[in-house]
Amino acid sequence: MSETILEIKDLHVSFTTYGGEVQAVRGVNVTLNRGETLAIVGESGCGKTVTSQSIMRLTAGNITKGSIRFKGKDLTRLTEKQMRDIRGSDISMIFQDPMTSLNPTLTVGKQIIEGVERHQNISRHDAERLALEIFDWVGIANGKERLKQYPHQFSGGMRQRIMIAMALVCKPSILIADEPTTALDVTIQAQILELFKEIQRETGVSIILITHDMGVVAQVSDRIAIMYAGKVVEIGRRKDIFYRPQHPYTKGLLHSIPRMDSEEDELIPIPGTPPDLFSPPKGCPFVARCPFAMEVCEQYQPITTAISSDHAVDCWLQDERAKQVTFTGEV
Amino acid sequence: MVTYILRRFGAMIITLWLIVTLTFFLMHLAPGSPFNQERNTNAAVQKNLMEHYHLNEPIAFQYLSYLKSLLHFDFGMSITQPGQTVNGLLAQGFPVSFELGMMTLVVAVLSGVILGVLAALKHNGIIDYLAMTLAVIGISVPNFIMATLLIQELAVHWHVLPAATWSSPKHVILPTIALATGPMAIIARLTRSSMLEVLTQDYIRTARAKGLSPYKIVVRHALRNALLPVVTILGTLTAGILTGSFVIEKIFAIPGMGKYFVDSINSRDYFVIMGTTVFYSGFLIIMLFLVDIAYGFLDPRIKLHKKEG
Amino acid sequence: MALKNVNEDETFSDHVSISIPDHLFTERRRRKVEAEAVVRPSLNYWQDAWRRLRKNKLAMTGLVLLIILVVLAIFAPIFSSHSPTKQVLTDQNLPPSKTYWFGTDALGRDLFARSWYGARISLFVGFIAAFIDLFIGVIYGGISGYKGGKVDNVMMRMVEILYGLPYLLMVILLMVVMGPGLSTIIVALTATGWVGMARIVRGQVLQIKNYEFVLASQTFGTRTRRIIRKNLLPNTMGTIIVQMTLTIPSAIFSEAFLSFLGLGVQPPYASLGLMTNDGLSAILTGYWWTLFFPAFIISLTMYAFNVLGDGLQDALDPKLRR
Amino acid sequence: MKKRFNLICTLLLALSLVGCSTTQSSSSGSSDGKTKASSGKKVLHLNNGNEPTSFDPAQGFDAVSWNALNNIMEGLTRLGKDNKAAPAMAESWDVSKDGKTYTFHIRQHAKWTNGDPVTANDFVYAWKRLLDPKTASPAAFLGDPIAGATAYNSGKGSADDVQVIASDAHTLKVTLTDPNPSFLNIITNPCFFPIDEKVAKANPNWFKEAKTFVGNGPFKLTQWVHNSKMVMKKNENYWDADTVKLMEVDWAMVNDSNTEYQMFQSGQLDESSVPADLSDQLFKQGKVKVSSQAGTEFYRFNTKMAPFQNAKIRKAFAMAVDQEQLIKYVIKSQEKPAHAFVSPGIVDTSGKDFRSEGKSYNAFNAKEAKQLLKEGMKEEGYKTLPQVTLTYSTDDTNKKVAEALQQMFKKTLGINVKLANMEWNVFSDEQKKLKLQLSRSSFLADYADPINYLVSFTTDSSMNRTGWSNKQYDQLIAQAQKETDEAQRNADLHQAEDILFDQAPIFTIKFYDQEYLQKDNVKGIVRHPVGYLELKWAQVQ
Amino acid sequence: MTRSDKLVEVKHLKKYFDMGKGKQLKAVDDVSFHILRGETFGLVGESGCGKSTTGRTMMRLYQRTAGQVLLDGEDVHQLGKKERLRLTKRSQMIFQDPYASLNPRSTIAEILSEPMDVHSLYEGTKRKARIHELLDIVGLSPDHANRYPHEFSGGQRQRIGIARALSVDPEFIIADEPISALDVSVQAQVVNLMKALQKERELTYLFIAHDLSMVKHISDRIGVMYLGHLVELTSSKELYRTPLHPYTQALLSAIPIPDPEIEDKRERIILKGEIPSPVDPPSGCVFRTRCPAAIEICAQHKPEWKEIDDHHYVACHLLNKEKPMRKEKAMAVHIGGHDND
Repeated sequence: MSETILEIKDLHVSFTTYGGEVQAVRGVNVTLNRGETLAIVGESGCGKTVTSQSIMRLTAGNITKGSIRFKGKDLTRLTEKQMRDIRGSDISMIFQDPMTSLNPTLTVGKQIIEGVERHQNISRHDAERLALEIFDWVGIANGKERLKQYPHQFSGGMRQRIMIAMALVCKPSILIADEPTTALDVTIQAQILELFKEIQRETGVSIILITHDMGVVAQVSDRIAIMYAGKVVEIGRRKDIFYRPQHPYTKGLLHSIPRMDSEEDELIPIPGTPPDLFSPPKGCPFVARCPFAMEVCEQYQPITTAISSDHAVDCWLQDERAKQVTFTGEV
Repeated sequence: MVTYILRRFGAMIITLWLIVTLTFFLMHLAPGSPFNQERNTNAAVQKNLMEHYHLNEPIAFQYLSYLKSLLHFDFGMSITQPGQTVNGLLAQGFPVSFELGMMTLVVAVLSGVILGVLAALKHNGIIDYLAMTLAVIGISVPNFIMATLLIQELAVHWHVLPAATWSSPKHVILPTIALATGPMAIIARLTRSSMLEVLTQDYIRTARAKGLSPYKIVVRHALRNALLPVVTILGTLTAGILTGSFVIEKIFAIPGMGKYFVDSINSRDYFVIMGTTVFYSGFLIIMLFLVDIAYGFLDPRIKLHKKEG
Repeated sequence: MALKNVNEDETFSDHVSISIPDHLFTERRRRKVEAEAVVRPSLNYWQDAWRRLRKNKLAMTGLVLLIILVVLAIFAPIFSSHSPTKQVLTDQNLPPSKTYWFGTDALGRDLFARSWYGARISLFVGFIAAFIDLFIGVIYGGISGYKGGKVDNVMMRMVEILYGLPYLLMVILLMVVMGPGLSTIIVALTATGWVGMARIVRGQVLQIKNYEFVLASQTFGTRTRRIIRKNLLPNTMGTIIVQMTLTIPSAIFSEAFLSFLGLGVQPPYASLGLMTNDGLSAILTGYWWTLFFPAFIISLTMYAFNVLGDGLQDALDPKLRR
Repeated sequence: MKKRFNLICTLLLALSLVGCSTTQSSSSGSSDGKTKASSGKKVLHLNNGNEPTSFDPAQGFDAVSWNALNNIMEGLTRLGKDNKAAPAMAESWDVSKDGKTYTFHIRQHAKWTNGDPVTANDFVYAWKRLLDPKTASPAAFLGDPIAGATAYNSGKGSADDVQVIASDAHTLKVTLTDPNPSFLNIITNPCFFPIDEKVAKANPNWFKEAKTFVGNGPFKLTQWVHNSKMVMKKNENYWDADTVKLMEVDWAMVNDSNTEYQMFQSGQLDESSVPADLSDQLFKQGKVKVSSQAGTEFYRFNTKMAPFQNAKIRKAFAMAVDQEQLIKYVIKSQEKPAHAFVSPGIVDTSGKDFRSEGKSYNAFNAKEAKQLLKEGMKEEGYKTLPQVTLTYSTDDTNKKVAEALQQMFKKTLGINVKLANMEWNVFSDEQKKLKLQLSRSSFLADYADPINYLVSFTTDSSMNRTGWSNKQYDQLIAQAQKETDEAQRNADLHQAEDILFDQAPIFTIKFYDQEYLQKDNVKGIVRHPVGYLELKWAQVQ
Repeated sequence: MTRSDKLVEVKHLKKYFDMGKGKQLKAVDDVSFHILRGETFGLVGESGCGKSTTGRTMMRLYQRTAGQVLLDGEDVHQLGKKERLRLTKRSQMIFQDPYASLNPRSTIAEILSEPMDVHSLYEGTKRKARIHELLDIVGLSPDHANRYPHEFSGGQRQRIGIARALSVDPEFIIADEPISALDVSVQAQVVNLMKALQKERELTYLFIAHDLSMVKHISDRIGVMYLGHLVELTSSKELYRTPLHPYTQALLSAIPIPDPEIEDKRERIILKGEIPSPVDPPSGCVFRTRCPAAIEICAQHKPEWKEIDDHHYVACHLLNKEKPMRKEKAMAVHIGGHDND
């Protein structure tokens, strides 16, 4: 088995707002292996972005509990200065909206080079050469001229390539991509996803891919973590999740999206909306929307059950005392 | 770019023309005459005076000939200071006002920005509160009170600086402070709110994700963007400083244009009023224009020619 | 590898699991319409804004101050036992005392009555100027923004030209032509003052008219007047109010500036600006009360309007909230 | 936290004002006497208030020009320490028996600052230029006593008929229309200063800059930064240079009286005027110096406008004014309340003080005022008095006096008078056009003779501005102007003043003083009652 | 029966926006299609292809530049005020952004009342009942009537938007990206609601979206747009089975399928470059700059809009009726995007 590069244990993150405390992440356990792509899937507000930003310690929330182990260090305990040495050098990040994630008033060249200069002790000339190489590599032609241009002179897809170039220029061991294709058109999304595959093939970087799109996950991921209301409710290999989903939410998610290739007519939506994290439910957060909910779900948080060596789920249905249910699209 | 400048230039000319026309007719509508001495001069002398300044001609004619002389940048003669041309007065007064105005602008912008940035970085901290208190006081206290207080404290009481007049660099300090307090406060508040907003932007997160130091993030990424709104108000701020200088120049006995303007209004010295108003306005319009151009340079997203649509 | 830590947790989880009574593993009773429950309390925009404003202590201070100032300006001169204009020449330049709460001025007039009377005049100038600006600005900006296209282009060119006019310079010229007095101050202040409001309203209308809810109204065939009344105006109100809180103090300040140049209101009455100017020599004479009270009230007014304006800006966030 | 912020904010706001204001009272008295300036250099620091209108003698007809001009130029005669005309450029003069022809002998060694000799021709040139209607000099009327002057100035005569003749380079002959005992006094006025004809012809703008200015006074103008400052240095070419002790005079141009006072306190100025609000305190501390000035502050009724067409109503208003109170509580100076028009210190032709010989008029009398108002209203058939507006030119002290008058009319007569203020130029324009109902005025004498005062209210005088016309008064003044018998002349003038106050087209407020602050080490500055400074004898110790 | 089966007909519709300086943005450039009574017609394409502009021009929110929009044979753009009002009652619109499409200052009841006010429907006491009925139809509680939009979640707001469209009982609804702003699990709720309503009320839909899989799911027929042009139009099944236009093929292949095994086997057509600006579109066929199969003629002439198969329309020079191109013969796969702007 491959070696674990990042280990998140019992991560809790909360935000203090005018309305009170929001518990955005409530005990997340996840590991990332060297060279793999881990997808974290969930709907808006489920805590996937907060989790990923917590790794970089970029979140505005407070990490109240838990640890994030990277190369033997607990990232949650590092000083801000030590953390800065890791950001952009060991762990890099790409954000959802390439339109707003680049500084509009600096040339893209400067924005790439400043990262290189921060982490590598090389001359400006070498840094520029490096930027040029990476531009070429992510598929931006005429690198020399384009480095001198400003973000608004690039299209959305191109900007996402710039973001990728910026993230990769210091050869990090982990790349976190937060919804990297959501803001892009499908044909451009296809280009970028292809680029991700190529990058991983060539550099062996470990990728954490945050997305809500099950299609994208099916295309590029080794393992998948499904998040709901600040928790990972199911985690497993790609095919486990798609073909042997155990959590009713995972199943619901798969049944509520249309498939290009099927003639089947019916979508089965998940009723209701996710719970408010100002006051998270006492038991299973999915209880109000779950067709198989039991009284226990209302009162106790489900425990994590291992289905196989790579597949685990948080659901009371796994308890032997629960009635066996089948969840099929046809019902 | 060229067409944009030309178009703006056209608008500037129209604005100026409007100002000239408005001022001209307002001035002639105003009661009173520049030739008011305690003693009456006899009819022949009055006639001579009127002829000398072409004030006996029909008003339309006067207006046209004034416009014509303006085209040659000739602002005419002062009536109450015989023998002085308005151009001459402007040539003496403008550099002084300009020096005071620019000093004020520099001081206001520098201190305002620093104050605003500090307040934003220490959001809701003690520095924030202190800076904003200072800003609110700066906005709330009329500058003539500020000026008189400064003189009394620093010149009369402590003998640190000269009380008034305009000759050495030392003389510049008090009027600059008195005039800069208000604008500084405005800039500080604007910078703070703009900085707070910029700090929540995605690209700041990107910069942090690169591992950049807070200093670099603030200076390189946040400040430039945060200053964009500050730049946009520089035009109106300059206008405010110029009018504020009327008061400050009077109190500090500074031989600038503001003093001419107020004096000439009181003495109905038509040509000086017209000259200072037109000159001021022209200067302001050019400042507004320069601010726009500067904005274009600071923000690469703005392409000036795009505004034509 | 992923499993390892899952297993580690399991020892703990098993323990929990076992302690749960079996009868709970039965189908859960449905809770009534829980899926569609609306969590947030029902408040309309103004109530919501008010709620947020109330939380902003600084803005509330401003509001309370302002109310006190207005109330005192209206009632203090009435209930004061002294007239704001009556001179008692033998009682001149008296410091604050039981008889004269704020002391007296150089002509032996009661500064308490005078200050609040002055505050009344200053506030009157501020409010009236702001309302006239509002009236012209909203109509002009509203038409320009809503009509768009050529109309907007022409109207905005005009505004652009007016915007280039140096405001106070023009005010001074107008004052000179019309002679000093309260009404001329207001006319002069509003003659070009509405331009700022027009620009802001136009910008807002231009933005809001492209929002989908306005388009939606158009798809029903809703008439223009109704769209303006129901959609555009309520949504620009926040910005307009914030702008008002800036216009009022700036008008008061401009009036003070004019007073300094001798173009203010006429005696025996005085605005705060005029009184401040009259009291300026207190810095030399030591009759501090002649300067302090009017200056303090004017500063307090500025302060109140400014913090309230800031607070309102946050509370009435003109952006559509999500 | 936020709550605390409010508190801090409010406190600071309050403190910033209280703190500063209270410290002022302690500091205001403490800081004079620390003059750092000019110990060895003998430099005098003065304030001229404003930019001089012009140093062209014919144009600079006001105090802001005179103060400097009088010290950098000199006429035939100069006012001495006793305010009497003394020889200056003219070493001596002869007067013809009929008193009409003056022959002046100009000093042989009198020189311009550029080295040119001062000649009789320079006077002829300057005087004719003064009278030339093209020059449009506001001072031209002062030349009226000279034969041919009025005709030339009003465009009816020619320059050649003006009886000012240079007999030779150093002799000037002037012929008057009538004998005029004040003539020597009149020509001390700066408008009669000579002009170096050569210089003026070569450069018509010679008087505009320090570099091109050519003078002949005790000082020479060495620097003139317009609207900012002037520097004068001792003129070594001056005929009486030995008397001049000052090496340099620096003039500031500060027209804000508070600033001026603050500059005086901080040692930037050696002299200052007295800020109105401070005069009380400063007088008490004995810091104010007073010298006399020939002039009167008064108010004009417009006799062409209701209700002031009625003399009784005018007198009622006049008697409602308590001058003593005004001065004590409002003006707060050592000036004297005016109960007549001709100010004290003006000597009649017999050498006696005209005032002490004359009567006292319009004293405050509430009862009589009420009675007169009643009678006047009855005469005019008024049930209520038409609205009265009192107008003054914009100025802090004027405003205060007006406000106090408003209160007095209300208290004594029960009349609510409206106030209006106007900038000086508008005000004087409207006053001349008789558009103002009741307006503030001041009279400053051009030369020390009661007739200079009283001629103002003759029917045709441009100074009248009341619409008032009285044949007997006109006749008395005309007689006095030609009268060679001293006693008769004085009697005529006193009678005229009686009529003036009986008819009351005006009421008086006060006789002017010059009040100023001066550093103790400054000595010898002479302030003439006609309104300007003499620095010839000044010293800084 | 004079009523034809075609409820809506769009003929050669053009909408150009003036960009000043003589430049025009050709948002919709000669688009023709019809919608049958009771069917759902899907319009797909990537951002900036003109699909939303087409919808809005059909509603007369924009003035057309040329062409016709016929509703039951009446040209929407040529009607007077009164007739137009009558027509707006028959066709309604649902908007994309559930946050921006409801007036934040109005209660739900006011929002739902507005169309009824305009058309003087359900006046007086009936109004309240109608509002409750509408809320019930879209699955909301009547208690919600006095609440404000910001109190609702995105999905709930979109349902309010649907209720508003239904308030005047229209026949035809243009849904402009109604689900793209919603969470995945909620999307299905809204789509199912729309489908149910269609069945119940015999509604006709124009469903505009960029998500081809959802459009395919809901639509009977689909039109594919690219840079202001319709490039292909056919039934949704046919479109998936035999996409003919190279763009459609690329679009289909770009859409990920939530099935790992299929994904692993799939060969993808990766288009190079980005969408050109509609202000300055390429000459000839607008797709040619990114088309893997472009030939010389594509740069010179606009391809004709022709019916290749039964009810299968394509605009492509490479295709003609005699030799329909099969999917198997699709173009070479290009991997990796290259910048060419």
